[in-house]
Amino acid sequence: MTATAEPELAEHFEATLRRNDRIEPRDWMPEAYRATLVRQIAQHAHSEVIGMQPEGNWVTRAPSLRRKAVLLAKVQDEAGHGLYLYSACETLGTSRRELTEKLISGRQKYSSIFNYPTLSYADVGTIGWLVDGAAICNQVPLCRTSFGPYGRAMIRICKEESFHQRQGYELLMTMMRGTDEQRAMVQESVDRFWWPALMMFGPPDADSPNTERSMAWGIKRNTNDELRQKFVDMTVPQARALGVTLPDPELRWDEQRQAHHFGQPDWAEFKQVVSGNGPCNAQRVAHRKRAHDEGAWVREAATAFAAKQAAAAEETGDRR
Amino acid sequence: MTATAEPELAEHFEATLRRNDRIEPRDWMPEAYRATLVRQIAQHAHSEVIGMQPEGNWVTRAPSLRRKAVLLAKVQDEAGHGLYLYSACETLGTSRRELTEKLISGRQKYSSIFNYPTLSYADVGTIGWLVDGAAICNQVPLCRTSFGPYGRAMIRICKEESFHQRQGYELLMTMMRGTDEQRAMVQESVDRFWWPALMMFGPPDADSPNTERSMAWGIKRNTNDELRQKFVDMTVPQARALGVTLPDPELRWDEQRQAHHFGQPDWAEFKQVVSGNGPCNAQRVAHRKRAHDEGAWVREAATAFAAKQAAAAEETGDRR
Amino acid sequence: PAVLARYCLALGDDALVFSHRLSQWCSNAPDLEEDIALANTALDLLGQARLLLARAAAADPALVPALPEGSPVPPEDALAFFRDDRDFANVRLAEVPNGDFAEVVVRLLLFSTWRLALFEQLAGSRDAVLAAVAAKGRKELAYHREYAARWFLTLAQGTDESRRRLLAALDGLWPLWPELFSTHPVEAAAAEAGVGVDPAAVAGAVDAVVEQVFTASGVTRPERGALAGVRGRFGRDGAHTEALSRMLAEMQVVARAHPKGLW
Amino acid sequence: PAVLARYCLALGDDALVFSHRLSQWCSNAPDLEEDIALANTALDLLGQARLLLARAAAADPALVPALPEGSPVPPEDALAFFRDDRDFANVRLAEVPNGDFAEVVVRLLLFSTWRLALFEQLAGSRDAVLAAVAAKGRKELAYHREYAARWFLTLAQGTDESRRRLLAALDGLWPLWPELFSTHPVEAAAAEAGVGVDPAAVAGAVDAVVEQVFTASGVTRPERGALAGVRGRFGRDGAHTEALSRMLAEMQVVARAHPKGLW
Repeated sequence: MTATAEPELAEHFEATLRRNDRIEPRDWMPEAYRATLVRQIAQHAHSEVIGMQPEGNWVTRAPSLRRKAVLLAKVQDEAGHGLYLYSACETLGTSRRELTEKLISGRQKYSSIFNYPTLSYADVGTIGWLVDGAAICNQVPLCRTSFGPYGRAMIRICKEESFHQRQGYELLMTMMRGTDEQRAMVQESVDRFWWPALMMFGPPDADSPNTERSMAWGIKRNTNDELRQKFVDMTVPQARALGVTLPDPELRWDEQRQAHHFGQPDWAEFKQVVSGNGPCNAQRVAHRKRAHDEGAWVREAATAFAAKQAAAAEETGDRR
Repeated sequence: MTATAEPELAEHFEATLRRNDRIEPRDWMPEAYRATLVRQIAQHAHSEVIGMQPEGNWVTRAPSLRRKAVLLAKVQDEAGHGLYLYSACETLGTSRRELTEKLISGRQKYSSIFNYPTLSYADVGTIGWLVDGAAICNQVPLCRTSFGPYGRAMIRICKEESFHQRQGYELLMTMMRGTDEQRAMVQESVDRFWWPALMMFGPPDADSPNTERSMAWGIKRNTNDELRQKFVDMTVPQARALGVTLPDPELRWDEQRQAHHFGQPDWAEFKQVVSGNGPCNAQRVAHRKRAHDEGAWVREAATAFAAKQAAAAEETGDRR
Repeated sequence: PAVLARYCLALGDDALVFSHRLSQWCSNAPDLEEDIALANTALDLLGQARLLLARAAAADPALVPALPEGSPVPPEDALAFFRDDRDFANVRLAEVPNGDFAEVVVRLLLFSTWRLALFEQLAGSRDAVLAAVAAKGRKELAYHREYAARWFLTLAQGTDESRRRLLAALDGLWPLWPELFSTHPVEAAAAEAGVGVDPAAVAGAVDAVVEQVFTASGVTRPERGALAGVRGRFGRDGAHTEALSRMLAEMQVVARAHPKGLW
Repeated sequence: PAVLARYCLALGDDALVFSHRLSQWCSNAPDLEEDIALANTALDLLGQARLLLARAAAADPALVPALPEGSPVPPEDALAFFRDDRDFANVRLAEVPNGDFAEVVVRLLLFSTWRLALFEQLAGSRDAVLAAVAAKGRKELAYHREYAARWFLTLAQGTDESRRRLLAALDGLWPLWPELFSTHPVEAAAAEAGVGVDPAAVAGAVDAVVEQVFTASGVTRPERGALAGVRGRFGRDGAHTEALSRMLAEMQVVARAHPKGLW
């Protein structure tokens, strides 16, 4: 670090960004870039981990063995995504342990969507279709993000998310071919998740002060409103194929813009949820904290055992 | 104690027993009498408290609101019986706390019947009919037991137990008027509980070494086999009225004895259960221990609060 | 009658659901006396629930779920055991899963203080049945409140541990408090018709009682915001926490396995 | 075929029920790696269960519970979701409620060591389907056993606390161990017919493996006696613990609410 002067390093960093090349962990990077990345990746990792809960809520009640296997595998994938993303953070010098502490003490956030409850098995499908769908819209551009480990993690994650999205949609499709009650369950679930899904892209661009800098750094590739529009345009025909209505009276095709016009989510509700008063914020964090606290003795045992093994190996080595 | 010589006190004690009068807590009594009583009453108290679990297992699944109220009230009565009986022990100088410690550390026993699981809602009825029925046979004579507080507790308890027994029988009667599945549930339940109910009277007289002394002391009024016979004779016509069979191929009316002949329970199983390997022994004690341990901070808070109140009252008194 | 029925159903569901949570304490309380007291409270509320569900069914039989022909299940049980969570109208305070003893003390204090204020008004309901239920219930609720307030004080001033737990419980439940005073259209209509009470109308009085308990115990009112609903819908609208459907899975399992059963 | 069906049902129920307990760990494990590993184990066993239940249904369709006419529920789901606890043939070790992480480690060690020994024999079953299931399953079970044995050693030699918990878990589960080697008539008949394995025949080999893990970990074999059955009946006979019907109430609730549902 001391060998090369900072302006020179900064120039190299900027040049890499201009070439759309990747910044790697050993490269020099501005502290603000590092901090922003850590925050963004950690928030994403936390979302995967907290995201296990709303779907996990139905693992023990899955109505068929096939669906149970699909759901369990999906929740397991989410744990895997959490792992990759925490690893990406570790390449930036921040440990999983530290980030977990921030999560369970409420100092770092996760996607607000997971602060809504899952109230029927249809929600498992809706989360796959709408929530994973929105996540993919958000994440596909991140496969080209400027930080190497994050971009590579996103490539793998997006592939799995697409798979989950198709599975979710397929569950809903199947339920729509079932009984009247099942169809009503699907519609009710879509009604509940539609607006929160739109909120997943964050506040309108006018209220999103960090977007510009993140885009300059190549950490973000599209604005919130661009992504939201893309999601709506993608989803409307899928809803039609499924046979459900979306709960937005303003929704219509705008011939001039060649895009859908749609209403605005309740941003006051969004703020309430983001500030911690959503229907499940306290529950989600308390669940994570409990599991983490209850596991402390296991992690300590593993550490102590590894230390004993290492000491024994060293002793054996000494004796040789 | 020192004012009167022991032989004289012993004579007074024996005379009270001969008159079938009651021994009261302040009266002199032989240490062996006291110890036997404490053990017997404690075991009875523990049975009430542990007995809350097998029925409590179905409180949250009671199939009608009326049955839920009846069951909850019954389990509540059992807690009440536990209370009276621990109080009777306290008049003999042994605290509830001490006895609870003995229960949860496995040093004192409770009725072996509660080491069997409750596996359907019919069990709630069967426990009322057969288990409470057997308990009543055991306990009615104890209303005339020589120790005053125990006898008086038994009078109240027997009254409530009779009520419970009728409620249990009535549940089974109702279920027998229901669906085929319900009738099958009742029969299956009776099949499971019949032999354990017979075991509630304890081993055959030949294997019950303490019976003689307890009878001499007026702590026990009938032998195990006498009570068992009485129970069978009472129950067989009830089973007929109910429309269930009792799972004993040897069961038949003995014209000569004017009593039922019946088979012997599996005494090897009885020993296994009494020695701690019954299907639920570990579970029942662990449940009690957990509830007791989890409540420790509450009991401590109540004690601390009472002490603070007392100290404050004293201080106010001092100042006056 | 539809308004009266829905209003009775809401009050009945509050009692039914909280009674069930209380009944889960059975054989788990810190001492026999508390086991008895909690079971007794559960029984009182269960009794209220039965009367209210029966009143709801009588006022509007269309509310009662249809059962197979020939089913002997009475209306109160059809309502309790054959509705799904989204058809329950209880406030979410009643349904959240049990915590430690401090949690049940705080929950019972909040619940009984609120419900007592409602029942005091309801004793003058134009519906004679509801008025009678309220007249009987208010005595029970006054007792529940006394019990909870006594333990609130004891835990607040007992040990450091009990105070810590009490405050944690209060903090956890406080976000559910405002929901109790947000007027649902059914409540507004029932109040309008003179059969029910607008909970917003008793908010001040209820708050004063709770504040009194806090002051006596040296506890300051928490500052946590209200727990949001889902799309502005709360428990009264059938928008519940994840815990309710789990609770009902257990509560309803035997009844649903035997829709023609006689119990 | 009736024997084969009942034998497959027993092995399938073992996997189904223990898989369910493992799935309850989802989002509750001490670390993400363990969450993934336990979910993976649950998935492997769920896969075995599906194949075995399907084989059972094919071998004897009379085993499959009747559903309303027109129900699209496949046989594996009819068996999993529409039988009551007394019709489940799993050993009780599979069904007892979850404890802490030490409990799942010990339970998985005992379960997978036993089942691996059975599957190694079953790979030579005269029933080709069962043989194929066993051939695939033994690789999975060998992995589960490795995982459990590694954690057994780690907890035994980690900290005082982990050792204390491990020994407590072992002590608690040990009474359920003998049931795994008591031959049920269906197992005897299946072994006789060359399609199944008599578990008593593998008892020695299984015990030696477990003993090896104990020795490596410095743990002595507990002395607790066998958990009694009810009237001599055990899990394989449908005589279960109180925990199974509670578990099924949750597991089966959605499927049963929609007997004509398509999922």
